[in-house]
Amino acid sequence: MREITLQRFTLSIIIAAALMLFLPVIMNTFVLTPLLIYGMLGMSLGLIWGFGGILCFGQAAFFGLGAYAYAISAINIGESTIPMLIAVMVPAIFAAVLGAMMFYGRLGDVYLGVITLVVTLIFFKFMNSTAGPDYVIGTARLGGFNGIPGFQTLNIPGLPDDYIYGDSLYYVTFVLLVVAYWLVNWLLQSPFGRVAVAIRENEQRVSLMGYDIRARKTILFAIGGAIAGLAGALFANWAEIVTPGLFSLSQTAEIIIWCIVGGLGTRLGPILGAAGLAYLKFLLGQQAFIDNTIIMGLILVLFVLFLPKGLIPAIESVWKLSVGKRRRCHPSRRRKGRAITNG
Amino acid sequence: MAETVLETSGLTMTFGGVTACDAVDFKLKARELRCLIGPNGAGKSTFFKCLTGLLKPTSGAVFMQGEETTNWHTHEISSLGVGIKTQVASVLDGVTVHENIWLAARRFFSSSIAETKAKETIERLYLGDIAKSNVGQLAHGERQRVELGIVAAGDPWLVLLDEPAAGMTSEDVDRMTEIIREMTTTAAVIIVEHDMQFIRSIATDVTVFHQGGILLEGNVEQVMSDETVRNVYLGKKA
Amino acid sequence: MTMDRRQFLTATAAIAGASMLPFSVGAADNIKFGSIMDTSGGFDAYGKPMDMAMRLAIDEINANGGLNGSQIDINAYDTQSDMALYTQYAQQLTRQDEVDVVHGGILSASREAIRQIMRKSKTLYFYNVLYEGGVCDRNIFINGVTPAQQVEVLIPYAMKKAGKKVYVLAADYNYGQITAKWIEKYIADNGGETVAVDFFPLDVSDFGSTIAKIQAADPDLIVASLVGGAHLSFFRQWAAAGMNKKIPMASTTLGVGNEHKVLTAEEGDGIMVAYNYSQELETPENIAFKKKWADAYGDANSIHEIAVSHYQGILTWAEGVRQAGSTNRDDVLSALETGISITGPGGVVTVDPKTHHAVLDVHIMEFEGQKMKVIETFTQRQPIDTQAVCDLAANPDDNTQYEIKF
Amino acid sequence: MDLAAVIVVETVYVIASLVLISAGLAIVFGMMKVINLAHGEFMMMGGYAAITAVNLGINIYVAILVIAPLVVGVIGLIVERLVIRHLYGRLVDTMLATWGLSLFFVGIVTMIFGNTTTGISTPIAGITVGNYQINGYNFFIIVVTILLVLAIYLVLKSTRLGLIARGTMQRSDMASALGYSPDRIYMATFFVGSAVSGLAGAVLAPLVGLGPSSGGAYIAKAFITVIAGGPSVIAGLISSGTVFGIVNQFFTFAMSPVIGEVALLVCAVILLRLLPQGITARFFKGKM
Repeated sequence: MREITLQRFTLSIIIAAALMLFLPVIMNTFVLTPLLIYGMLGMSLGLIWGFGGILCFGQAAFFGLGAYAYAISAINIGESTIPMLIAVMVPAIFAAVLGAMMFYGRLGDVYLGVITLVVTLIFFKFMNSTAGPDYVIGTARLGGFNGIPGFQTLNIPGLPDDYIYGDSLYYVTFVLLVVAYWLVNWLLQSPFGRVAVAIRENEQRVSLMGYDIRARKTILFAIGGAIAGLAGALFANWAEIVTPGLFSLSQTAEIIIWCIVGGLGTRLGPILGAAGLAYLKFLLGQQAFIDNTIIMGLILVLFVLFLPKGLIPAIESVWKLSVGKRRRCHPSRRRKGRAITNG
Repeated sequence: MAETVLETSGLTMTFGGVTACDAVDFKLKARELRCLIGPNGAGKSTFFKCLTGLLKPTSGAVFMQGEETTNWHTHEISSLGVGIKTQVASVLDGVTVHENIWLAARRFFSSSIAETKAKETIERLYLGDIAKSNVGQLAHGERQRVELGIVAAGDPWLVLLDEPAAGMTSEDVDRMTEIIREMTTTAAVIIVEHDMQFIRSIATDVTVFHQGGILLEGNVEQVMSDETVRNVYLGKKA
Repeated sequence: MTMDRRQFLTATAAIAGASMLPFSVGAADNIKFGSIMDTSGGFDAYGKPMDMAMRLAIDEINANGGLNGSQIDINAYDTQSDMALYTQYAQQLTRQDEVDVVHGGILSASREAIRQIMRKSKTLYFYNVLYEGGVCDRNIFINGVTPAQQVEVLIPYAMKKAGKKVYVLAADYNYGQITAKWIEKYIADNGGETVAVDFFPLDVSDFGSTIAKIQAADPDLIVASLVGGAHLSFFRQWAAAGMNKKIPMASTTLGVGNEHKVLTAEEGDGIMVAYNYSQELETPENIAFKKKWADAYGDANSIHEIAVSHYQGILTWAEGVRQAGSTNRDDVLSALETGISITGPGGVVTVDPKTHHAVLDVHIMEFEGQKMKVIETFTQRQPIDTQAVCDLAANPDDNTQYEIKF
Repeated sequence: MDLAAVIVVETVYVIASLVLISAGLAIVFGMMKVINLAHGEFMMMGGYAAITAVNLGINIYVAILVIAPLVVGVIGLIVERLVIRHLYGRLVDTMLATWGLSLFFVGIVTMIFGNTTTGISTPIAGITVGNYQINGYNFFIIVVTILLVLAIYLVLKSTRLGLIARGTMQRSDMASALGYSPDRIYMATFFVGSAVSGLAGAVLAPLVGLGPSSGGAYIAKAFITVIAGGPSVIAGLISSGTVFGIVNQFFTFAMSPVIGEVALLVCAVILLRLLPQGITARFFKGKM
């Protein structure tokens, strides 16, 4: 068992490294970096929704919070290492508090959706109304609608003048995404992750087994918040400006669409869904023929109707079907394919 | 031997104006097997839910191994080593039988011991053939057995079963009877059940609920022949 | 959506160019002109006419033989009112398309995002929108009206007409906050009193309680620096309460996106504004411009203040390239810093070498029958707000947006 | 004193408009357990329908009270047939699909009407209260809302459709038990709900500038009002509308419109935390 994991680990590292070096050949890194960041953001919702069964309409809140936490602390501190940590901690703590409030209050699905949505709206409205000079944290003006530009961007730890930007930001983002992906993978294989999936399947049963689902959901929610926060901090570094738009409803909607399209309950689905759709949006912006929102809307409706499980599971089953046909002569091997279904 | 593991005193549950459970005093000894019977609406299911923490009683108290657990959450009660099976099979549909049982065992044991426990339980419950199947694809009887496996995997000292035999084939019921018998070697068992045949085959002692309270307790044959019980229970049913 | 065939072809060509080929191949010696603008999403009421003005200007230059003998190719991107795309396309323009100049950005937030990228990559940048003033950066040229140019003439005029007690309403972001300060300053300078200043985030659309509050304060004049579609409902609700007959109003923003054509004459009449451009200007340049616009797009109705500002910005840049004799950034910069002038539909526009802002004409106007009637013209007004804080001749490396303190 | 009267009118108006913008969503949610996240866009299209009709020379009241509800009702019908009916019983999926529809409608309307703010003037003159002028149209909105609530009440209480609908609210299999096709009932309900959304959008159109993305401003508020109201359509709407309206207006007058909005949202979070099933699950139980 362990050997297989090690093998898979090595293999995926090689694939990731090859991708990391190959992608810049076909696309510019400044296009790739945000796709990776969105991939990470999609993954964070994919974790808590796809595996934890928590439908959060407020993932944008953690993303925005991470970006703002980074920008504000970077202005105050200067060197980027501690701000990066703060940008992960703040959304994680906030998610833990919010999650505790919701899960210990035993709120149902829809109500969870409402509260997370409302919290996102509160951030959006609040941040939008902070243009006045009174809204200052340390030396950082919150800036309202215009957001915060001109903060210290990512630097090599300890060397505030050696910026990591452009191509190097791409590589750093790629590595962080791979690391985050493996952490999520590891988490899902750990007893904690298996219990989380069990909670998604049947809360009452898990509670009858003796697990405290409230605490576990809260922790999972906080982990999702932390990953979204990291994505937010990277986004702040890439865009070099943070604005309240990060908290907007459309941002939240997009994250959900990524997950649906990519495939809920899969590990790669939300990442690929995010990167793919963000790239599509980028391409659509270079034409003026059809409004981008029509396409996004149609994609969401059509997927919910016809491919509710998303692309990755669909591709997987098509692939399995074709492989299954070829392997029909070796019936003994057919069992193998399905062990993945719960992962 | 005579140690009391479960006790309620004055356990009362009211919904709006209706008293579903009326000052129930109940005792259960270690490794005892007891069936709760009674007509529909007699309060046995409400009583069961109060024991498991699925409902919070209006007044009265529940003690388990001497500890008061009255307003505890379900997970806190089961963490004491109480195995619970609800009326409708409550299993994890999207994952395998093995995963279901492993998760139940993992609550009480480390990962590797849980693995052994899960294997043992799967053997014990004849689930070996379907251990790798997703529970969602299984037949009703199999699902009931999986849930029993979940209950058994944690080596409980108290097992609470709500209608375990409902909707099962006679073959399944026989298997179930055997499994529950085996459980009583280590645990006290409470079964809420309608199926008289099943009760006769398994129980020695029964408690009859009527109108929210306990009508009678005693040996199964003795209770069955009791005039009052026949009137309230069997009479009504006919 | 209205789009003529040519626009469609350029658009499809742009997709083809950007998506099929990772690295664009244009004619080697053509000048590359980068445009970055919200032509869809929440701010496209501003962005679409600006895009039309840009294409008009470039077509005109190309038709007249181009600049220094080279034709101009447009690389245009629609940012869909999405901040992320500003950064993305700005980088695309500088790194992949390697354009010679970038014109664009509408909201201040988008300008700040673009500006830093242009500065790092040493790509000349023009921002051609009425804004709050104070940007000091040698790489950027700003062609829009600033508060001092506008508010300094508007406030005394309105106060003379209405009275000394003024209630100020402003959009709650940079522009509104800073402009409100200028308004307060000029109210005080003209011996008036500011009763209250209220700020509204851009999505507030219900002003019932505000209208009640205003009445409780009983001012002589309202000055509104409200921005965008949601805020337009203030003027409707104000008129619906019958207040437009009771308290006169001036605005620093209304009409910039042709709002006077959205409001009815009933609702809009009498509102006082001050801008560089009105469709009603009777100059030969404006008459010719309106005709060109109508020839290209059917009618001239969509022309507005910042579309003209954008047009004039492009003419200014073109003049700079002509005088420099090349598109080299430093050469064009030096040429522009000689203080060159062009004459556009809104009159003479001169580059102020010290601030890279524009010296231009400002007209006091009043809404009348969905038109902006010119009342009084102030010629060649200096951007004194920015001049007070910014001197690029002395500090060429400055890179700040100053918030002007009094 | 005059100011107090003005504040009272403004508060009643805010409550009325909250009820108005939430009614269509509440009908659909209450009867069908479907949350229509395209509700805001239905309102927006109601506004456009009314404005287009007025520009074509139709009387403004006819446009608002008849044409807009009909147009949006028909759009709702199409949406129900094409999308929603495939998703009954899948609450989250309907939310996602209608969210997609909302984006789609924004895009379509942008393509047809352009992304500019349009509007029509209010047909009612201002009203003088002491030294104050009040927007006369506010009274129109209050009256329309009261009539709408009464109409919903009467339909539920005394018509056959209402009886079935009430039954369906309690138990989803009731309609079929009574011998009616639930499919038909759902279709009719969605039509009515959409028409009410269209009406709300049209009624508000003269007051606020209307653009393709105007719907977004309503959906969150309507969503919160309906969920906080809980299972009963009328009692829920009125109770949560009143709570939110008063909170919103209090903070708006005391501080600023932003604080008013934020206070409303914070209040919603607290309310849902305390009464997770909505106000009417705890109080006014069993009412309509």
